[in-house]
Amino acid sequence: MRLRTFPGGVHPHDEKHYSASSPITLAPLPAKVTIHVSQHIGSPSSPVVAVGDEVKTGQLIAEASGFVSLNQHASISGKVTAIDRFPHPCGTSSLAIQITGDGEDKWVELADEADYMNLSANEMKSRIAAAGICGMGGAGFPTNVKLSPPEDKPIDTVILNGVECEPFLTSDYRLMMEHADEIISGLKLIMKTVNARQGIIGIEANKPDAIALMEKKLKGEANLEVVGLKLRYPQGAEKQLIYAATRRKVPAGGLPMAVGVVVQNVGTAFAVYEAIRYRKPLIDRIISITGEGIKKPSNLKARIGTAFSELVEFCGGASMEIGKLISGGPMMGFALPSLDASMGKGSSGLLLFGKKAARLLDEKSCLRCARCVDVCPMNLLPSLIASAVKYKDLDKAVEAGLNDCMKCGSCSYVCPAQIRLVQWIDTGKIRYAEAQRAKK
Amino acid sequence: MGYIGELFVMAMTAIFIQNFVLSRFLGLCPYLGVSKKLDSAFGMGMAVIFVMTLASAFTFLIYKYLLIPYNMIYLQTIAFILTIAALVQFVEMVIQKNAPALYKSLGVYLPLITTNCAVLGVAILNTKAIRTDGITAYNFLDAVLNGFFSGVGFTFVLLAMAGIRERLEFVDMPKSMRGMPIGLILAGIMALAFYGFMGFKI
Amino acid sequence: MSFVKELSKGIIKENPIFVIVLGMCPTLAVTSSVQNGIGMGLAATFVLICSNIIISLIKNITPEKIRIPIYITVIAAFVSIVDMAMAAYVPGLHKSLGLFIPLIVVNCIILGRAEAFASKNNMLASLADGIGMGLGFTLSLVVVAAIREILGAGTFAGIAVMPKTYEPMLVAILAPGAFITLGFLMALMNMMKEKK
Amino acid sequence: MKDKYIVSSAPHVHDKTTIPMVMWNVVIALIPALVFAVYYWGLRALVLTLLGAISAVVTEAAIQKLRKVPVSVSDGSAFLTGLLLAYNIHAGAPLWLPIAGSVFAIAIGKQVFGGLGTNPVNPALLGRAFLLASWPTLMTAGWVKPRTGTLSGISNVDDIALNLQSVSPKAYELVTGATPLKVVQSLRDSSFVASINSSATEGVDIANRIFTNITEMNSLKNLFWGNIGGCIGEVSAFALLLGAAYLLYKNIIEWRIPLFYVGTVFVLSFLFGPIKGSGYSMMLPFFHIFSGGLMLGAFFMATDYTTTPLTKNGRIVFAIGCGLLTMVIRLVGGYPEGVSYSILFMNVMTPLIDKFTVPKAFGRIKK
Amino acid sequence: MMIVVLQSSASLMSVIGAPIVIIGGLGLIFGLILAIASKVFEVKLDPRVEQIIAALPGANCGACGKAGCAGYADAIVHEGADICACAPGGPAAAALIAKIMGKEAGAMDRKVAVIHCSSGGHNNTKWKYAYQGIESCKSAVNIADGPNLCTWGCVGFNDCYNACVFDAISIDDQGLRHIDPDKCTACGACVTACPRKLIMLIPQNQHVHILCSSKAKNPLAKQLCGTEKPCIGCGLCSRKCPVQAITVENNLARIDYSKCIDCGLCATVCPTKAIGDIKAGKRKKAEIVAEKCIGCTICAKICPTKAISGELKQTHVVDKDACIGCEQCVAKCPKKAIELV
Amino acid sequence: MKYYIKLSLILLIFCAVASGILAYVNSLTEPVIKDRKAKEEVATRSELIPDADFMEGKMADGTAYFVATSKATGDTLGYTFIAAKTGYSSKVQTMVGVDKNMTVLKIKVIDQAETPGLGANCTQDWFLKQFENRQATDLVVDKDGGTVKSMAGATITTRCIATSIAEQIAMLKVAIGGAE
Ligand SMILES: Cc1cc2nc3c(=O)[nH]c(=O)nc-3n(C[C@H](O)[C@H](O)[C@H](O)COP(=O)(O)O)c2cc1C
Ligand SMILES: Cc1cc2nc3c(=O)[nH]c(=O)nc-3n(C[C@H](O)[C@H](O)[C@H](O)COP(=O)(O)O)c2cc1C
Ligand SMILES: Cc1cc2nc3c(=O)[nH]c(=O)nc-3n(C[C@H](O)[C@H](O)[C@H](O)COP(=O)(O)O)c2cc1C
Ligand SMILES: Cc1cc2nc3c(=O)[nH]c(=O)nc-3n(C[C@H](O)[C@H](O)[C@H](O)CO)c2cc1C
Ligand code: SF4
Ligand code: SF4
Ligand code: SF4
Ligand code: SF4
Ligand code: FES
Repeated sequence: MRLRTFPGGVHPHDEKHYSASSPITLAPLPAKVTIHVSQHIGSPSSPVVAVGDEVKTGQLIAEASGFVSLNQHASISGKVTAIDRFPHPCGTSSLAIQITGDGEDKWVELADEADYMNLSANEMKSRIAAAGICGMGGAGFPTNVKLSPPEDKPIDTVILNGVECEPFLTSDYRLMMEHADEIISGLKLIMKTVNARQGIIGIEANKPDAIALMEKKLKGEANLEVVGLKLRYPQGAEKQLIYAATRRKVPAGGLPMAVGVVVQNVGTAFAVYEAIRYRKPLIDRIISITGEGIKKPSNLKARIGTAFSELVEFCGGASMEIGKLISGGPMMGFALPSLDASMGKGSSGLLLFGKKAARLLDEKSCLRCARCVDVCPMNLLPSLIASAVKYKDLDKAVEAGLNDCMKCGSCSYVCPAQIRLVQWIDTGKIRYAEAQRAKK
Repeated sequence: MGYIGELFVMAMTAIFIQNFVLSRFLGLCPYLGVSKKLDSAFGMGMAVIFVMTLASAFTFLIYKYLLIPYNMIYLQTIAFILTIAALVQFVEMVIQKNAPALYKSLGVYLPLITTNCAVLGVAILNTKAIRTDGITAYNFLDAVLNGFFSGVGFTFVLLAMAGIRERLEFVDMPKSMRGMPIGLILAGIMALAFYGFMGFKI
Repeated sequence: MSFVKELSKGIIKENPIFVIVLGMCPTLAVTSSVQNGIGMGLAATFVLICSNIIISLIKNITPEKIRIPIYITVIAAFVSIVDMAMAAYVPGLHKSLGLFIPLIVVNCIILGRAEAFASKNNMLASLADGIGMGLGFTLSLVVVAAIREILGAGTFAGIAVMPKTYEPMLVAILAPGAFITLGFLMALMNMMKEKK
Repeated sequence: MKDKYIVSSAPHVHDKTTIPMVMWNVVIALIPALVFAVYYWGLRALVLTLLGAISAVVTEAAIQKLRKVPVSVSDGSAFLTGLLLAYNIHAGAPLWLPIAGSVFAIAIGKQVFGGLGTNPVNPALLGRAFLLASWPTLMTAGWVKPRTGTLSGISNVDDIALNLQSVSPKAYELVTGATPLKVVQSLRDSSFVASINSSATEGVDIANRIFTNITEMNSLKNLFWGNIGGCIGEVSAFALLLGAAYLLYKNIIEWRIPLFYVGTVFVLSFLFGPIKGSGYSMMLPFFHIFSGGLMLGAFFMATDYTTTPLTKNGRIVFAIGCGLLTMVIRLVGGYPEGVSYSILFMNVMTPLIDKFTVPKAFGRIKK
Repeated sequence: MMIVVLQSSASLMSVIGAPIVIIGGLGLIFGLILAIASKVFEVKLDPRVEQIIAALPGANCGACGKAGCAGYADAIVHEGADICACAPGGPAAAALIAKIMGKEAGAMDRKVAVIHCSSGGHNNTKWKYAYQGIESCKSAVNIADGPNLCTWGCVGFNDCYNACVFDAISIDDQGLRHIDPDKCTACGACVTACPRKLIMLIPQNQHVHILCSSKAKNPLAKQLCGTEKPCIGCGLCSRKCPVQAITVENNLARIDYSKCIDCGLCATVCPTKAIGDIKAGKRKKAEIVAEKCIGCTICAKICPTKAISGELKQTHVVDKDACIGCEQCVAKCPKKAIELV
Repeated sequence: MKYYIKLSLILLIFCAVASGILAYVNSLTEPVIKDRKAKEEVATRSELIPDADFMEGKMADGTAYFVATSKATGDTLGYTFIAAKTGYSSKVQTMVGVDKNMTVLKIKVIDQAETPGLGANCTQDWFLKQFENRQATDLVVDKDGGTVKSMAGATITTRCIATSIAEQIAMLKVAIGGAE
């Protein structure tokens, strides 16, 4: 099979060996969950319960507060014990609903629609919306919104993102290995909602068994296809994936729908399947607890809102002195100040690094080696953007591509001077946004 | 060597070998002043090319048809500078009135050029210059083109310098080096780099 | 404004080269030897003084529109006088200063002072300003020239000052040396200013 | 603080490459050339090289102390600059020459701009240009003959010498006493050809013979192995290619600049290399790419990160510009060799090249 | 004698005749052309541009980075360019331009920047985590809410210091920032630079500031604060303030500077020393000059601490211990009978 | 209208006064300059061939040469002429004295603007002395196989002087031959 790819990118060691072979395990029911009202892109959900209310598993506890927003559901049954600021999986703290469990996991009523494949597109979308599904590949964009493109932007292709190009993470991989049929059904459902002709599942070459499995399952499906992709970060980034799989270039600043494509994570497809068939809200997901610092690297199916500390404990605790905790992958994830945060709908992994692996070298001055330029998948000049931000020349930074950067981190990864290019660029984005606001 | 060859030599000499800034030390004030940003360097450069060409033409005519016939070469300085000053001021006024857009990008540099010794320099050099054969003095066309090429040479290093200085905006340079000192040192470095063109046998 | 104050400011506080940064071309071009530096400095000082005086005298009768042409005419006249006088009486120096004598006309210092000072002050002050600026200019030229000549030729004003074994660093008296020497002197000035 | 978790922005993993690793690897890649140089010219080559490198390091450390910034000489960049500077001096130079060059290269070529990564032009080459302008005699006279070969690289020099010496002592001196490119330069000069002998045709004839000998296989072999006169570092194309291969393998240099640089020189010498009136030799392009500092320049100096364009297209423009200028200087310039000046000149052009070759962001449509 | 002079002047005429005619002619032509052109091609400029051009030295040296003096003048008027960029003109020219542009800030309502936090810096911060990244407050606060425990307090990476182009902010050996009121021009650059919004511009004649922005409750506030001098919202200051200038909201006291009389009383009662009083201990006390006092009682009524006593139409006296030196009485006394000693 | 005329007249007056003054100064300095130049030329000629009278002649290209005749005897002692050629960065002019057999007696560089420290060293005595007693055929620089010792690092200037003299001698031969 010819492997496809995109220009630029880097080759970090994939480190998937820690957890790739651990099958998905059900994490124990947490005693307490904290469910954040913003786990997604868009306006925060507004709570519909009050402290003291009794809730059932799957019950709506916060509802979408606008078009681009999300429903949140209780992931265990019990009592609402607080609505306050709690540590968020991205490191900051924000408003969340805390539920103390009764240990019984009493569910709201679910269904099993036999003819789920033939529902109307609108019904499908409303079930997705009701289930509170947002993208599970990281960005967390509300899925029903993504699946409702404007009339003039027809979608012909749905790409399932099974790339999982971030080192360490294996949750999508395990999901593909263990729930291939559900994922394929999810893909078909998504294609129905947007009326697409073609479905593609993109998988990186370091998961040959997943490629083989999917190919076997898709045999005979004329409009569905598996695309093998070269091992290269950030193969999973939307625009790069679309380019690799279809040679279409999403215009800068534009959305995939501009080229008739929708990209969804395989986990999202799985959730879509469950939501449409069983009307099951998104209350759990697969998360990889891995890294050199954990005793038993695992892939857990855990309830949204479970504290990271509980998950770590379930995986046997730390195996060495921990230097860094990362929520998400090592290239784009967030370092956490403590294990107090709880997992969200986008939490694909929790990494534990030892002291040595945690330490980064100090930033030196840029020697213009152009490595960052060579690897930037967006074809930008990262070193120039960063220094323009550093020396407060935002115009230059924008000229060099400040707003086109997707913060994939490839440039920082290769920089021999250890310049925190992404952090500078991010600072620039913040300053730029501030300046724009000030102008208005 | 035909006239084209002659012009080639003239151009190479003016741009690379005897560059006005790096080798003849002419026009340094605007060179150091207006080389901080590429945009303004470009505007300045274009204005200099324009004025140097025009000034070469006028001064050459005055030299040839007024000063020489009346044996008044000693009045060269005063006649030339008067011509240049009036010319620049006139051109400036015309542009400002009739082409405001052009004035915005180019005209604003004009007053800076009156007191730019490169213009007077080229006018005087034109009266002394000889062709490659070592005997023939410049004729009118030679003089005009020499003015043009000299201006191009000036613009060329001005742009290169501006490019470097824009880049240097983004480095941690010792504070005392910022501004004029680094501008001068860069000029020195460029002069060294341009030595590669020395001794060309064209 | 005291006469002495106007006179002395040009030497350090408002030194035309190091502080005001004007008249770079002759500064760089003629400072390959101390003699040239002095010659140029004095020639420019003469023009500066004379034109300052005249311009301060005529400042009230010059219409705004043709102010610059008039100033330039006055300056050019003095420059031509210097030019001719030097050709007649110090031909050697005249030759080595070459093109840069007529170029005193456009030396930014002179027109700069005419505009900035003489056209706004009385004759006595302008005289003082002219002397001060001229001396400041000359002094700076000598400093630059001394460094370049000693390094580049091993001599000071033509007198050998370096040991016999010294291989003169030619570049110092060539164009790059001119730029770099002046660059460093200015950096030094900056450093001293910062210290204060 | 110690017991706290480390928190930083993403990415949290990093490539192993660091600045010192890059620099010291380049130093390693340059060692074969030094070994060859010492073999051909003796220990003096080593002494000069060490003097250059050490004085560069000392200068950098001293200036950083004065500037009150961290002393970063262990990153090897100053050492590399000193090394490359010394490689650009011939083995017969006085011992203080590399020191003077290194001090200038580091002080004015690098530290005035703020140190590593800030300098607009290649410090080592700037140092060389400075030496060449300051002490042209010392830099261009006194080439040392290699232990086994001849200064000009003409292998069968004895054959032609026999009859040359009687016909034209001048021509004899030329083939035995000057670097290969200097020989070619002199052959280009009609006044030289005339001076070989009063009879111009005979002069041309002798010039032709010398020229043919230069492009003979044996002479090219000498060029390749370094059995010729030249600067310390440009001795052997073989040794330099060995080091270059290492750097390419280690991903430290990128292929574009060397390929386009050498390629341009190859093509241009193929087209314009022949000398008026003399025969044409298919070997001429090889003569041009193996002689002088081209290999050293194309692989080690035109690839210097700091002073070359950031963008890929920019690097191609840069390399072609270098090749073009090198050949122009070799063919019509005042110097027999043009590698260092062409790289310096293109360094000066680099910001402009960068400006006009900014890549189009992914998905951006040309305006 | 006469003849010699005449003769020589005759020969002189022959020498200088032609030049005078020719160069004079040139002058005439140019003058005419320029004069006509100046009318024909006249363009009205912003009068301020003309004025600034006149104020500038006219050296057209380009040191300002603009194209000559006219270009610079234009840039000042139309692009708001820095008025101090003219090297030849120096401060004198800058002052003139300032006058033309009306940029002079009245001394009356001069404001200076004040940092409302006493912590920050490497030695004065309690850390939440070991931060590894660029030293920029703006960037650091976006990573896990900032590296310092107090999410309201100063991060200490000196964004404000780097933003100030007037060198008004200095850093002491504790790593703390201080703003020099004399150098501060109230440009506000630091205010926008600070991601924690700790910096405010406050009238220069106010010397009492609440040096904390923490909205945490008491025990927590102290645990979080690097200097352990946080405002705990106890309200003592608010109660003490004679003019009710202080309000406490969200566990944080705020001074309303339109009311504050700069007496410094609040600072004396703050249990955590969260209120900074620059004039503390340096305030002079009021003294009534007996001869001038007419006993109008105005001062006694106005004194916030009731330190002045006296009967109507009787000479009043100040209780030195009670006087806080707020100077309220001095301003109000109709007879100027109160002095500060 | 009055305004225009006023402006023009003012400029006219300034120009006229300035040029008048200059013309006057020039009338004073010009003779001095001419005189000095002439004297210098004569002095240089006499330096090259002492105790001689000089008589001007013209070569084919219009440049002048001078025949030196002994003041004492009236015999032809030799010739002087100016040889000029572009050197490194300027036209180098050398005044040359030759005897009747075209052997160089003495030379003097009268004008050059070569690089200080390099080509400009051509005015030094040791350099000029070596040209004495040479025939045109001997005027070949050591680098080109001849015996004229070149200045270190400045062969171009050296070569320029040597060849310009050789070429000019050839011209002179023609000129004299033609005269005879
Ligand atoms: C404001 C906004 C609007 C979006 N609208 C759409 C949309 O209409 N259709 C769609 O397919 N995706 C839409 N997206 C989702 C993006 O295409 C993309 O999937 C999301 O930003 C996450 O991608 P990433 O993880 O590659 O960054 C939108 C995203 C944002 C931020
Ligand atoms: C640098 C980068 C790398 C990414 N890698 C992956 C990945 O490996 N797998 C994935 O599913 N999404 C990845 N994403 C997110 C995708 O761009 C995109 O948002 C997602 O596939 C959309 O699906 P979702 O809305 O179902 O999450 C990445 C995004 C970026 C910016
Ligand atoms: C800046 C500079 C100025 C030079 N000036 C002269 C000069 O005036 N005269 C001259 O003959 N050579 C001059 N040269 C040297 C020539 O470039 C060339 O190297 C030399 O003439 C060749 O001499 P060689 O055959 O002894 O190597 C100069 C070189 C440089 C770098
Ligand atoms: C591939 C490579 C080539 C280099 N070439 C040079 C060189 O030619 N001259 C030099 O001074 N430094 C060279 N350096 C070292 C370093 O980049 C140089 O000193 C910087 O220009 C200093 O800012 C090189 C470094 C690398 C990695
Ligand atoms: S600049 Fe942005 S898009 Fe490019 S490599 Fe860096 S983080 Fe990725
Ligand atoms: S990778 Fe780092 S050192 Fe290299 S150019 Fe980019 S920022 Fe500079
Ligand atoms: S940045 Fe502005 S407001 Fe802040 S301290 Fe400096 S001068 Fe004052
Ligand atoms: S900008 Fe704000 S947070 Fe940063 S150091 Fe200054 S006061 Fe502290
Ligand atoms: S002296 Fe100012 S430009 Fe030449």
